[in-house]
Amino acid sequence: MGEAALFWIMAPIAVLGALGLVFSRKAVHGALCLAATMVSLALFYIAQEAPFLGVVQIVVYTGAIMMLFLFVIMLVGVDSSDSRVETIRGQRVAATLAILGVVLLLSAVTIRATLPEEPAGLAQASPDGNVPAIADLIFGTYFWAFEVVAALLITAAVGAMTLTHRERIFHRPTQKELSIKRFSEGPPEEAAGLPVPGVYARHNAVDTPALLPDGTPSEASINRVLVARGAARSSDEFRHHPTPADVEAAAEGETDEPAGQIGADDDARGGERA
Amino acid sequence: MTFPWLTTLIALPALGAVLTALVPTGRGTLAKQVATGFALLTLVVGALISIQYLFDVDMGVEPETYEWIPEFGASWALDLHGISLALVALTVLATPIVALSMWHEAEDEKRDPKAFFALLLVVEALTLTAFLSQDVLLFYVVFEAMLIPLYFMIGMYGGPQRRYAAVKFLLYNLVGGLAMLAAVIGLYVQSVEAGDPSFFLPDLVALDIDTTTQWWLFVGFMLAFAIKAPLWPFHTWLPDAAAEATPSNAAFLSGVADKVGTYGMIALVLPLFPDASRDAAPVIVVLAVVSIIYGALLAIGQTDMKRLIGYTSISHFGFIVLGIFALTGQAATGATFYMVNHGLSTIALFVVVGFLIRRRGSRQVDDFGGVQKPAPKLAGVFLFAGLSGLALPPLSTFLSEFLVISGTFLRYRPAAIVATLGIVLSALYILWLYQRTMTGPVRPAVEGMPDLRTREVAVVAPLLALLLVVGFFPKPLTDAIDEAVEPTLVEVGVDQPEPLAPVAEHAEEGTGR
Amino acid sequence: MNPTNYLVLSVILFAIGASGVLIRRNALVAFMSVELMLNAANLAFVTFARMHGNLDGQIVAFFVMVVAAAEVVVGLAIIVTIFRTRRSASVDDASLLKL
Amino acid sequence: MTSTLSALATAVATEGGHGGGQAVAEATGVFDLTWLLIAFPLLGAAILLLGGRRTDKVGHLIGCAASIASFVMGVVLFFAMLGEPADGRAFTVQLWEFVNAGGYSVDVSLLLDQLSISFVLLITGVGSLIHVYSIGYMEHDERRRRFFGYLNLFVAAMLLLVLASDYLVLFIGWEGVGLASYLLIGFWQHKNSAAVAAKKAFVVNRVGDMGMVLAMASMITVFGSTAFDAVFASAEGASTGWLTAIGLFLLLGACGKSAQFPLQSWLLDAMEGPTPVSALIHAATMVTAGVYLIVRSAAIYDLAPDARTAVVVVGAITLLMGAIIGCAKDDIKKALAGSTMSQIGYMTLAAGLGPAGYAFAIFHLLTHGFFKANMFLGAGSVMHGMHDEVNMRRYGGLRIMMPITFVTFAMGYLAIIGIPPFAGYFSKDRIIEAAFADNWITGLATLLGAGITAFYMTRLMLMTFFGNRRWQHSEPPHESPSVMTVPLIVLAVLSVVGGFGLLYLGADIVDWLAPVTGEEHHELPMPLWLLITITLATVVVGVAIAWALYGRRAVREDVPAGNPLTVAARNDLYGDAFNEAVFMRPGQYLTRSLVYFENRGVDGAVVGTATAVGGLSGRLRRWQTGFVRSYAVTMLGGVGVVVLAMLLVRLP
Repeated sequence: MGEAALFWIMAPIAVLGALGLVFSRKAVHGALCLAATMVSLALFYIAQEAPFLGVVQIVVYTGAIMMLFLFVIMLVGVDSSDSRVETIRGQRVAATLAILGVVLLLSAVTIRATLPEEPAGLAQASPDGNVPAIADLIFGTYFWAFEVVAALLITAAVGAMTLTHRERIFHRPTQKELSIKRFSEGPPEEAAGLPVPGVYARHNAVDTPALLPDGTPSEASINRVLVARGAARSSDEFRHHPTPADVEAAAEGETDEPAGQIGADDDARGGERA
Repeated sequence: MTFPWLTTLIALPALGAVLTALVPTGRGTLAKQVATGFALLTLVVGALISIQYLFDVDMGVEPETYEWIPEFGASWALDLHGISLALVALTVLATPIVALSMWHEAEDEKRDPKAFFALLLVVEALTLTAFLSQDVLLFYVVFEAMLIPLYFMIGMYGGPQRRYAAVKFLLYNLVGGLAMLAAVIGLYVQSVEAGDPSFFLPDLVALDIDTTTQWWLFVGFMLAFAIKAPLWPFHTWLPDAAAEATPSNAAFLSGVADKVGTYGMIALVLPLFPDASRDAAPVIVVLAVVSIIYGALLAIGQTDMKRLIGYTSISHFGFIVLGIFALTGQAATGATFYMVNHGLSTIALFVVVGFLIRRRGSRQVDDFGGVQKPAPKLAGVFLFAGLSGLALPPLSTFLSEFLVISGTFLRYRPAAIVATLGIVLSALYILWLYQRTMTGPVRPAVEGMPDLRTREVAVVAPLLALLLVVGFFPKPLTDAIDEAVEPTLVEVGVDQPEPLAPVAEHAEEGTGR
Repeated sequence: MNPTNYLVLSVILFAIGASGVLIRRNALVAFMSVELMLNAANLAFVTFARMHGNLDGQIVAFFVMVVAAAEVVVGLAIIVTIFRTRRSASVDDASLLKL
Repeated sequence: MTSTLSALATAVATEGGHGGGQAVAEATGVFDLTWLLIAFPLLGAAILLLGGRRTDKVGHLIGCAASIASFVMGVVLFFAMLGEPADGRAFTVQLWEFVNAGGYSVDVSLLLDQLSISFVLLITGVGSLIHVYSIGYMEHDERRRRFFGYLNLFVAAMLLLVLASDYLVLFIGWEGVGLASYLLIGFWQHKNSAAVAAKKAFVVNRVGDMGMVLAMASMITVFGSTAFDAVFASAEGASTGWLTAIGLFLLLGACGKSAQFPLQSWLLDAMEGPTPVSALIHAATMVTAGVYLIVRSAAIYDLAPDARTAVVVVGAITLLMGAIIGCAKDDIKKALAGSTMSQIGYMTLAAGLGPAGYAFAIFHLLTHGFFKANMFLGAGSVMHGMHDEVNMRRYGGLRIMMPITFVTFAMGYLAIIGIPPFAGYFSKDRIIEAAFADNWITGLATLLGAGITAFYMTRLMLMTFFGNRRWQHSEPPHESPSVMTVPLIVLAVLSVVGGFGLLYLGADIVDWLAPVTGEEHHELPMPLWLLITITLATVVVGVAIAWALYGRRAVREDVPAGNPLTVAARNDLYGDAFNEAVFMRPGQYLTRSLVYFENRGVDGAVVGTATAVGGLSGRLRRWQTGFVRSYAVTMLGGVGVVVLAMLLVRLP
């Protein structure tokens, strides 16, 4: 009874999470939805007498793999979101047909199959509990596979490092050299270093430009990569646009926070990626 | 244990190929000398081996069998019998001659001669293996492997259309090889079903295969050999290859390497599939006759000399196949003998035409005329080679052609009569070619054409001398062939047609019957 | 409760994952959809293990997880590399593998 | 072995009376050296052809020496043979075993008997004379050495032909003379016409060779052998159908070599060769090989009356054809060539008459060898003096300038038209008698032939040596040097006494040949004197007509239009036109269309398949978009198919 309740509560969550993955426009939202699905799956595992797998699911999948995804998403751009326009002709139709077909067939298989009404249970298979039983199998019957998988993991790790490693072709300038270069070549106002993002602004996030003492936002305070990616907030929204009220206030000798189009929709600001 | 003569015979050119390939680049002459040296060494060993069979001197040549893939019953099994002897002799003889004749061909194409000569030796080793092999799998492997060096030889060193010709050659022969692979596997399955998995030829010959299966396997093998040989209508790769490959390469290809096809017919197809061979013989005979006439007519219509010779080869291969499938002693002996003679004659023709082409820089018949005036020796040699091509007695080609025709006449009279037309057509294409290139007023372009050089004489003289000597004294060779052919025909289960009005009993001795 | 429900859920999740692979162009999302499909399969394995009283299903699920981990590591590394050179994480942009 | 064989052969000879039936003995003593006959000229040819320029100076002497040595050897053998008893004059010389394949074996062995020694003497005798003559005739040719090499090659091959004791070995000689003929017709290779004529001769001969090859194949089928003794000994056991077939095949071969209808077309063109060649090969020896073949195969023809009839018909047609062509030709050599055709037609006809005619065929062959060689050499001498002019309309009145040539030529002329007691009278008259004895039609054909012969030879004589002088050279014609006239004189003497001598001095040629050819006496339908009178009257009429047309009136220098028959005769009775229309043109068309068919059809099918596959691949590769998601759809579709398949298979 308890299991049924668990199932009927968690299954919709899992499905919703999955749908969320597919339909969210931002990868980061999708990742979070997937994490939800995975957690619910972990609960199902535990409910189905597989506590070890349930824990592994949470630790490895939700904990490690999803984190890895999130890191990469951040690397690639947390804000970027997809266009919904399909570019490959006939892809949607073909995909829909294929998925429908597979769903139909799999359902047909599942429904037609003569499966036991009541599960046999694992009590017999794991007399000493789940974990020792699995350990028996992994280090017994499946020892060879386990070792191969271990090798695979190592290889994958090495592979990932090789893939992402970049050979340095040019001499990397030392701090001293950079400093000399700043003084000799750069504009004098940057000699002491670029302004740090978020300083004096309303947010201290990296995508928010710093405000210079005179209240104007500094483009130079934002990382070039973010600008290039379109992930930085426009400096325009922080610029002071004097309104009649401001002028009036200025006349009163009061200074107020610079007014801008604060609170505009994040999505609207995010660079559309074709 | 006796000395492994046969393996040595194969190993020598293979070793030569490796050593030639190891010669440092830029030392072209050294590579050529190494290659030619090994070809000559092989010739010496081949000659020693031949002596045992031709003149009954015991040289200690024995069949050799070493394990290769015991799980499949495949072995490195070599043996020499009359049929293979003839072809081995041809191969070992032709290789040094071809090597000498292609001395400058690689440089003409601005390429390193090293690879050319090494490949030639590789082909020689593979061809020898094919002729000596007593193991069907081994035969198949070398049959296919031979394509690769030949492909490179055509594709790297030929004329302007060489890539096309090489690919065509490769694809045609691969198609045949595929069919043969299926049939080889099928044959193996038969031997497995019989309880003794083996690729050893005598074992397979001893199998009792039902007729339907024989037919399928026959078609598989025959397709490969008909393409290789080449038989009408699977022939169109040969004119292209002959025209585009260098003359010496074309000579080796159609003179020696293609003989693997006809050798396969007589040494593998007939004994392995006697029932199917018997049943299919009329069809093959018709195809062969079509080849003879068709090849000859097309040769008449060619304007490119090498292509012309390519078509004459198709005609001659028609005679060989006709002789094999006439299933009489004379015809089969004649056909095998024909393989040797056609080899000598075609090599001579190609090589001489090669000399001509090299001098004038053109393959077109119309670009020549009156060559006999500036280069009488060249013209004489050309005529001699041509006469061997039209089977003029007493050149050895005549006897083989006559044996094929008369042997066919015993069984398939209309076919033999139509095939006889070939002797008229062959006179036409050869003499017309001679007339248009060698006689008549001297063309300005051929004026001052140099006559044969010493090296060139050394290339051609042995061929022509052999054609003449074998033509006068063919008996040692034909006896060896005849001995080997007879069991094959017994295996096929055909009777030699008896004379209708035999010579009276006591007169028989007098005629040697 | 009838364990078939788990299987149906597994089918649904698998289908959703598949549709994600087919429809989404963002390499990361497509990749996550693949993970979803693997998870759906894992659910089926675990369910079968329980249904038949045989632990082998769980072992397979375990190996799937491990292999998935390896796959993710390499896959993400590839995505990062591609992103570095092409400034794009769209699977459609990497379409050079054709004649 | 030999004794039983000869016993059998003797038995056959006595019982059946067929030819080829005399005892054949293993050669001993001097006969063992028969092979030297062939070896001398062969060695000469080898020295001359392989020796290169070193032998340029003495080449002609070596050539003559080789031929004369062979002649001397022939004479020695002849006298040795005379010393043997009449029924023991045939010898075989076993040289080596040639081949043994599938039960068919051939030995290279020589058969020396009355027939072959006759030929040996003719070939080496006339051959030697012509060798000597050529020294003068070819004096200014820079390739004279090679010419003598070819002549020696020819003599060797021709001797092998007549000495062979096996059809296959005979065929080797047969083709050897064909080769020599090819080389010599095309000797002046720089002339296109010569090269074309040479090729034509060879190819037409090859058509005849088809017959030879098929005849030998038939012999192997029927007798299992091609050796003379084996074939002749068992010919009786073979069916008439097969024998007729063999006879017809042999006839085809003979037609090719002897320029008989329908393979006559090459002989006229063969006159492109140097004149000594025309004399030796295309008049005296090689072209008679067909007659030799038929006579040698007497045992077969005796048993195949249908084949014999065919031989007679071919002979009769050629005899008249050649004569008619000879009437219209203005080229002296071509007129003589037509005459040669005609005379060989006589021989063929005689050979076709069976045992009644074989000996006469050979008899006429020998006398013809003398007088025709004589006339050809005479013509050569005329041409030599006339600066290689061959058109008789440019000759005239040469009897004064070239007395020796004129007299010797006149001997030949009288011999060929059959004036007694010149050689041709004896031999030709015998053939006419035999023809009448056989049947009227054949007899009339020979008679008519004799009349036409008289006409055209008189015409030739008159146009060349009599009448007005029509030559326009600055230097007048001169007599040839003695190296050329001596052979002419010898041959003229032979033309005079040859016939009488062969018939009445020593042994009768008919009796001499009887052991080989058999003998049969015929009954004439009329008294002999009447026939001789009629024949001579016909000859006189022919001479008279020619005199009326060419002797009394001046010969025109331009070619008159002539009646249709003349025009046809000038065009070789349209033999070449027929060949061109029926064989050459369709052949060319066939070749061209086959080349087209090969390129478009056979190769086109292959290339087309390749192109189709390529095109299909081009279409199919569009599926390879490079888009991973498209591939994924396909994969999923594949999964669906697999599941579906499993579902269907598992469906209860």
